[in-house]
Amino acid sequence: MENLVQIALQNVNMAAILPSLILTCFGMGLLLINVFLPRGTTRHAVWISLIGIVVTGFFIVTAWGQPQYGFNDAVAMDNFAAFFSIIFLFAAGLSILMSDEYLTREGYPVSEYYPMVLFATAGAMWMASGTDMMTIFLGLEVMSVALYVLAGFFRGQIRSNEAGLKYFLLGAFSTGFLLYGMALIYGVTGSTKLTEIGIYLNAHGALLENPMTLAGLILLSIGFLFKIAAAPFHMWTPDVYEGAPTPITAFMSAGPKAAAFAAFLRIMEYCFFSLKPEWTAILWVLAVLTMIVGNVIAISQTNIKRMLAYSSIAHAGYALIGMVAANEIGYSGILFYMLAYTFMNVGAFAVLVLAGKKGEDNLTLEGFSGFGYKRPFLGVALAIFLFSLMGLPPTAGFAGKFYIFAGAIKAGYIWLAVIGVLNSAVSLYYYLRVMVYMYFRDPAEDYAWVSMPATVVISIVIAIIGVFYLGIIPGDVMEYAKLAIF
Amino acid sequence: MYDKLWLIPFFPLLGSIINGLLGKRFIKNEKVIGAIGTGAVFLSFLVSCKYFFQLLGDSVKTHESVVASWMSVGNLQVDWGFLLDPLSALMIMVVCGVGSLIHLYSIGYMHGDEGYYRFFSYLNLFVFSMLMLVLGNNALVMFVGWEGVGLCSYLLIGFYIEKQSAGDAAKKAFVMNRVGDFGFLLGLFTIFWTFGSKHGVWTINFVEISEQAHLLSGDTVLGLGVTTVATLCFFLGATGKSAQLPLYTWLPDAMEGPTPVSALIHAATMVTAGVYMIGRMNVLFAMSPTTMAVVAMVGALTAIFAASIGFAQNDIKRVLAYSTVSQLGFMFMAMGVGAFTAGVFHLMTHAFFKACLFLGSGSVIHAMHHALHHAHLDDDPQDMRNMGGLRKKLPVTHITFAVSCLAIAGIPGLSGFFSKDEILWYTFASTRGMLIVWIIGAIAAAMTAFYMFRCLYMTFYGQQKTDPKAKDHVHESPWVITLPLVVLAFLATVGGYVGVPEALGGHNQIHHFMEPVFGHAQEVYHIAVKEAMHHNPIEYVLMALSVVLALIGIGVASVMYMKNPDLPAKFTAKFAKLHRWVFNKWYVDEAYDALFVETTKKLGIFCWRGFDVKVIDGIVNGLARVVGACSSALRHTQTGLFQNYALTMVLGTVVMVAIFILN
Amino acid sequence: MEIILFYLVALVAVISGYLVIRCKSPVNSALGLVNTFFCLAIYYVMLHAPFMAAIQIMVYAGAIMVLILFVIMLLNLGTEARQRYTHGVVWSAIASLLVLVNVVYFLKRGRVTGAEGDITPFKIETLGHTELIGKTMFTEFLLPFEIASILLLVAIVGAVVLAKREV
Amino acid sequence: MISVYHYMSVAAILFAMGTYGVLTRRNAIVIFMCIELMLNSVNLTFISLSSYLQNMDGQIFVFFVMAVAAAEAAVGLALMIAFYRNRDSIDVDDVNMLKW
Amino acid sequence: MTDHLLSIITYFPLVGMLVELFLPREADRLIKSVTLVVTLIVFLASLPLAFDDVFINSAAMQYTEFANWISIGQYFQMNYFVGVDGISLWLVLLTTFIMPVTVLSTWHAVDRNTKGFMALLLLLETGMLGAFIALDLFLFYVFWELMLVPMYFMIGIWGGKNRVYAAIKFFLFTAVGSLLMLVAIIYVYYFSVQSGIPFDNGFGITHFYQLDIPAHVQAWLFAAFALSFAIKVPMFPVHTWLPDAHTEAPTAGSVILAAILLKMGTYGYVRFAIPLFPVATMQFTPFLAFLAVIGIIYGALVAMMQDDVKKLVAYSSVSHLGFVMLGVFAMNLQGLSGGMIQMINHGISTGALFLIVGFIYERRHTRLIVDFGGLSKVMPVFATIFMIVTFSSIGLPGTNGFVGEFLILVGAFESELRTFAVFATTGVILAAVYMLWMFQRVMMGKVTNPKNEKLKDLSAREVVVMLPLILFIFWIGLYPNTFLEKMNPALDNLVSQVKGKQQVALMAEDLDQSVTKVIINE
Repeated sequence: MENLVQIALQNVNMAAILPSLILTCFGMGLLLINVFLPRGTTRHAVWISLIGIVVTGFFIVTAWGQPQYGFNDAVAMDNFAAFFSIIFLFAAGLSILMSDEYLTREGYPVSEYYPMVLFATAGAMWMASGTDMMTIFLGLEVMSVALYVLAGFFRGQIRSNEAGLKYFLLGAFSTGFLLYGMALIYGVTGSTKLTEIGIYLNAHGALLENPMTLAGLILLSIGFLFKIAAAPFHMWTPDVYEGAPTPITAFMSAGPKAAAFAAFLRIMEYCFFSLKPEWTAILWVLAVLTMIVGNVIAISQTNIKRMLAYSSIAHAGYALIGMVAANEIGYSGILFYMLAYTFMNVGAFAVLVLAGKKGEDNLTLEGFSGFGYKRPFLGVALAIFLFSLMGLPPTAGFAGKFYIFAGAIKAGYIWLAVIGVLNSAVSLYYYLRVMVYMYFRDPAEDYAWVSMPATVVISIVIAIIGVFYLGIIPGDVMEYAKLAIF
Repeated sequence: MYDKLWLIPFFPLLGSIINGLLGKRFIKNEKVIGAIGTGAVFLSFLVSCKYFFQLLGDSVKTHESVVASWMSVGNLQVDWGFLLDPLSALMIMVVCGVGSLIHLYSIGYMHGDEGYYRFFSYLNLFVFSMLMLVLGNNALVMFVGWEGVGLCSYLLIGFYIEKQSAGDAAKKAFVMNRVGDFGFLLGLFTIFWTFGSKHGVWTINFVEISEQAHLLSGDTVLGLGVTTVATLCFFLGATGKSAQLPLYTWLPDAMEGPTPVSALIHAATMVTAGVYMIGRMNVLFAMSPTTMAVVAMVGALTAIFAASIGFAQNDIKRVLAYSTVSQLGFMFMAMGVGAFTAGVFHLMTHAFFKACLFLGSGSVIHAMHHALHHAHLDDDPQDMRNMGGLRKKLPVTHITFAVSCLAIAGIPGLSGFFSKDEILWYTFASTRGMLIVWIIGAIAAAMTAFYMFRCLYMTFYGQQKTDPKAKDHVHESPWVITLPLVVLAFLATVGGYVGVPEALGGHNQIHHFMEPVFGHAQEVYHIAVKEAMHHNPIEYVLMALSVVLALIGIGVASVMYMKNPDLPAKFTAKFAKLHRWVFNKWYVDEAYDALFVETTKKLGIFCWRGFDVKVIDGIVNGLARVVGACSSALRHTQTGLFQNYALTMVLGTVVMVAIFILN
Repeated sequence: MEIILFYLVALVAVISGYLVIRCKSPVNSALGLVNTFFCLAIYYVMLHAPFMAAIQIMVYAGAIMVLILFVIMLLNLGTEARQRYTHGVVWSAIASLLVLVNVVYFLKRGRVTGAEGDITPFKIETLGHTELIGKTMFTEFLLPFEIASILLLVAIVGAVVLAKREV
Repeated sequence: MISVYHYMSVAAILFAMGTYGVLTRRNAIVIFMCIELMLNSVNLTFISLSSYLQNMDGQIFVFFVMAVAAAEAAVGLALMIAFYRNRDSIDVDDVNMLKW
Repeated sequence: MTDHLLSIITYFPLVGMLVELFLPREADRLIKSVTLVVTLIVFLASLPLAFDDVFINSAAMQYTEFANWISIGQYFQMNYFVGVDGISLWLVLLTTFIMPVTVLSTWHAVDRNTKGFMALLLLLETGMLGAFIALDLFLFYVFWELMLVPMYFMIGIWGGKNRVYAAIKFFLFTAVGSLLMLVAIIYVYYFSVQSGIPFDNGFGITHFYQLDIPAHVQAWLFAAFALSFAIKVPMFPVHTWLPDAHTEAPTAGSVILAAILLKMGTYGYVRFAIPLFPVATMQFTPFLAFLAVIGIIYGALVAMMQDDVKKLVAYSSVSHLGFVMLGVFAMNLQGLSGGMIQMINHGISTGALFLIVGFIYERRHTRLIVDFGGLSKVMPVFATIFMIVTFSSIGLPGTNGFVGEFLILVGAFESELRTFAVFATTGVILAAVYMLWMFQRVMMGKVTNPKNEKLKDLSAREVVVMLPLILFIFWIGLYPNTFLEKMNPALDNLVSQVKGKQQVALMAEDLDQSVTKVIINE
């Protein structure tokens, strides 16, 4: 019996899961505390969960550069995971900052909301740090289940229900494919540990011709492509983003997307590096398809939240270019891009949170007429985020795009890069159109000065700082992104 | 020393600036303004005299003085430099002399005009530009003057800004000049480039060009000799500036300007720039017989063509305008047959008598205008049909006008005779001469005599057709107006005696004076009177013939307009069609409008509405529309139905697998 | 002998699977599903995984299906209304057929080539399946196990938050 | 002798059937059941593989799959109930407010 | 001080902008004054460049500043590398000179939201200066794109009726081109890294000049650059954004657009496209020269038929910049310096024209030619100034326009573009036609429209705005050497470099052919 314990303990390395551990602890603690917290407000929960996030962040930062492995290669808290974890934390933190205001406005001041976000974040971290298919899979599920709940969080709102339900059904469906893929890979290699799989595949060249490997690879990818929202697995995105509570949309568009990229990258690089030609060929097509679908459909959107959803599809496409490039620059480009995207997109959604009225019927282009004059600060902020999404210097978006395209061009995918830039040219149109309404139209109704809750403003300001910091002096962060590549 | 040459153009410029900037606000007083304007020109006249006589006494006949460098880009070095040689010396004398007289005249003529200061400013500016043109030591400085005079004529033709016709005329003048300038530039480029690239001589300096010209003899461009191409281009410039076929139509319209302007710019000086330019580049022209022939023919045709139109004009100034065109034709004939001196000689004499004629007409118009104005009539004060019998009212004007008429008609003893006769002689006798040119010239001379006297008679003789109410108000003009008339009439009389041909026992001083400019080219390229013609009695025959022709012209005129004034009406009735054509100037303007103006406008409209808007923007917006269409089409694939999404996913999977199998 | 059993079970499994996707009434589909679960349990036994078979019965047939049935009852769903939108049943059929074809193609061409482990049926017999599972789970796969617990926690809380009538 | 491929073929068939069900059924709960069917086919694959390869990992995986299935069932059904409360239906054709 | 001069003049406006953001939005006068002062200071600070004689003797970059900006080992490195030589010198000065003029001109023109407008102006100035001084392609690109944003808002917020269309058109046209250029830039960079250019060089063009890129690659890269710049110039047929942008933009916007932004394109050719890809330049020259000539004539023809003064001036820009392009592609000293001079000219003359249009627009709130007529009677001072500017734009000798056009044509005539030059010269005629026709219809004739009868003549402020421009019109016209002597060394160097590489390429070609011949013969 005791030898069993020894066997168990010798693999245990708490440092490898410390961040997610802290986060989950805070989550569970919060669940308990909620019982005693006054109903009808969630302020305290906000601060507690923020503290949790900050603490976690602190531990991640301090652990930078000392990769931790443990649990018998089930998890590896290396720079790669750390970098992504930081992204998740930013996404979570910023969306939590804007949540309180939002929940109160929409009439659902339910504190369970925050633990859910924290759990989702933890799940994302496990995805990023998992080196065993089981860890990744379970992390994915923790994240997804939490997100199903959060997407459908406003029980009384039909759109929220619908978002939750669609997300759930499709998510579960894609899980089926993911699992089947994992099963086949397991069958081919006899292991679920990424490294072992990789070594095994590399050692037995014959396997590369084995159709089962390829089938596994594809079915596996689908699970992640679904979460990334790459065409043709993107169709849930607009509906869910539109229906879900805005802060959750913000979080979903940044955190889970990044998590999926993290897991996808890790699996592709650890397991299938010997199959690179095959999967880059596929991803090339998908990247192009995704960019085109996202950008083109976004043009005819009138609801800004939905438009941003399509734009996030497009951005997934840009990021995929980095994977197609499949060289160091491309990969670290993805890391950097995800961070940049977190700032600009979450920031944009934060503005929407303040711009929206109850039920968010006014988040249409028309509703934004003269917005820049009604709410000068928000107007400028949104403009900045949109320019960053366009990829105009000196903003994070530009630095990110540059990084990724540089990777693609270095790898010789000139035409992919050209298609990419042409797509961002198309995207200019719909971003600009928002600004047309914000500044080139006069306000529809007369407006009074509206006081802005500090928390949301803070998140916006942080996002702005992030956008410009990553845009003007991206050197350091790019360096980190470089170090984060395995 | 000649380093103060820049003073000559400087004074008028100064005057122009002073009047232009201070005239309206500060000086105001007409007397002062007039004094400044006239004084400036007179000063430069004095300086010109100094240099002229200095040059006469000087053994070296070519002097350059460089003031400053203008552009220096690699091998292109352009200076602000002046060149004084007999040719330019003569020209500055004419320009400043006639110029100052006309300024004086304008003081009276423009009296009371609210644009008084503007007028003198422009006029000075013109004199400045003209002097730059004449004195420039390289083609570019000349071009500055060349365009400058164009600008001033634009400003002065459009001086009465209120008049629509004035504006049109001004624009027409400038644009047509531009067409000429286009030619000038091309010629300049050709010369500069061939010199430079073929012979390493990067220059546009006149002296160097004339010295190095022989290098070009071998070179060709587009299969033609470089000199031919270049000189043809230059000649195009000349036709624009000097109102030759086909670019002459602006000059008659230019009469919209005040009369002194017509006198100075459109008779005496500017329009002769073309002639001067050919003289300046005589070596190049001499090298290309083809061009010379073209020049001569164009000159001849212009001479007779314009004269023919002069027959049927009733506006006194227009008659003079066409006669100017015709006389310029004579000058070009001279240039074309290599009689450069003769051309310049005629240029000078023409400046005298034509200026006198214009000022005379101006005096008439001035008088008529006052009279009509006084009687509150709005008849056209320029229409000769309202005049007649003015000789008693305007004695001085009448005399001077008559003298000038005799001069231009080529009556022996007056300046016109000598110059015109020399031209005709050369067209006949020069090695480059052509009989046809001589014939045309002779006929044109006769016609000149006719229409000039027609003009004279209609204006000053017969009974006064002026509206009785206005009759008694017609008075002779003040001295500032009559004095220049007298002086010019005097010059028109005696001006010819500097060029009395040897045949008549003269010494033809002007010929010797111009020797250093033209002699070189003439001897190198064998341009001279044919051997056979030396001391040939035929010269006297021709002289007599031309006199006879002139007398015939005068005679016909007096028959038609003095003896029995109803004859013209009969004629017009008899040759109605012909008359209509002549009266409407052979419909040349209309033709030009239809050919060039309208087509250009149509083209412009097409480019704009047709191409810019429809094609280019059409493509651009079309692209946008296509993308939009795709967007709204794709958008509807997003049905919102769970199962469509799931289906898409599955199909996507299948497709990916398929791709894999294919790989 | 065993092969016959295999095909028999396979037949049953497929038929009940067919019931799941064809029955008009959700309840019937549910029962069909339960049936399938049992067939799979039998397979698990045949594959020397008795413990998995047990959980299969307990978790699936026991927990999940009961939950589902409970919900069906709760929402007392009758036979579902006829479809209102064209979902392209044909397309769906084709698609799923293609999936099948693909998978089968891979199975035919593909080979299971994983490294052989040492957990022979004999070992299972001697050591006992449950203990083996337990050992592996608590040594090698400790972390996933923990994560699974978090997952369940999330699920519970989420279900409560979503289904609770009032806040 | 029964090879692993026999089992996997059965699993494949079930998987395809599940897919078909998901694509064609209207009732959200039934769709969910079809998804469960798919998951089960995966389980079968895993276990057959694991016993063929004679290592435990596959079975452990199945264990977790079951846990996930349970969790999803709980959340999913909760979502359906919430939706039903608002729309009096769990027909996926009614899940169509958000589109285009 | 002087070793950071460029940075100072570039970022000072940015500082000014930040300051303004914190001023109360009601304090119009204050904000305007601040803007004016800032731009004036920048102008004064930039004057030392004008009087520095080093440019007369040296073609090298002066006032360079080099600092490592972004450096990701083995991935890429960007440097903050700026400097001016005779080429960029005058464009920098033109910018710093035009800005105060613009600010002063827009004193009353902008009525609402002055704060935003002035802030954007300053941001724009930083962008433009940065683009002119950048010697690192990446840095250049950053500033290049940065310019779009303020202009977009200026057109869109303070523009005319059709402003939205114009603004978006402007933005999209320019962005599409520049995005392709970005790809090309990155490609060039990695090519340079492969061909062993030191990693520290980053995107520095001075080293890129030494690259010898295979011809077919050059062609693609050049095409990408050329397209981007051609749109900015704008060359036919990608010019259609210009009339819209100009017509809709507020006066200040049009002035800056015409005076400086368009120069970005031509400058881009001179600084980047041509020296980076000389061989490709050689291949493309006839084509681009052809487009340039088309632009000259086409622009003139279209301008002639315009009924809106601003549109007319806009199309005249197309024509003028066609001249510039012709001169640049003549690839000899005359042509290039002519082109540079013409850039400055166009900046001054067309800028002045837009100011003039602005003046009458402020008074009458219409730009249609038919609404005017006989103004010279009502406002003589205005008439005089308008006249001078008109003739400078026509290219009358003695004004700046002539010097530019003459040098360009001479250059073109010396180069292989002779035939093009002949056609281009006809542009001289057409220019006279459309400008004078417009002038006549606006200024001459009787005052037909009673509204025009009591228009106020130019105010002291407006005269002050125009005088410096007129001064330069004559300065450049009468003594261009001031400018030429400083730009010639740099241009000379450029020509020799480019020509040299082209010669090498040609010889290599001949060699190949001869070799193949030999082989065939054997």
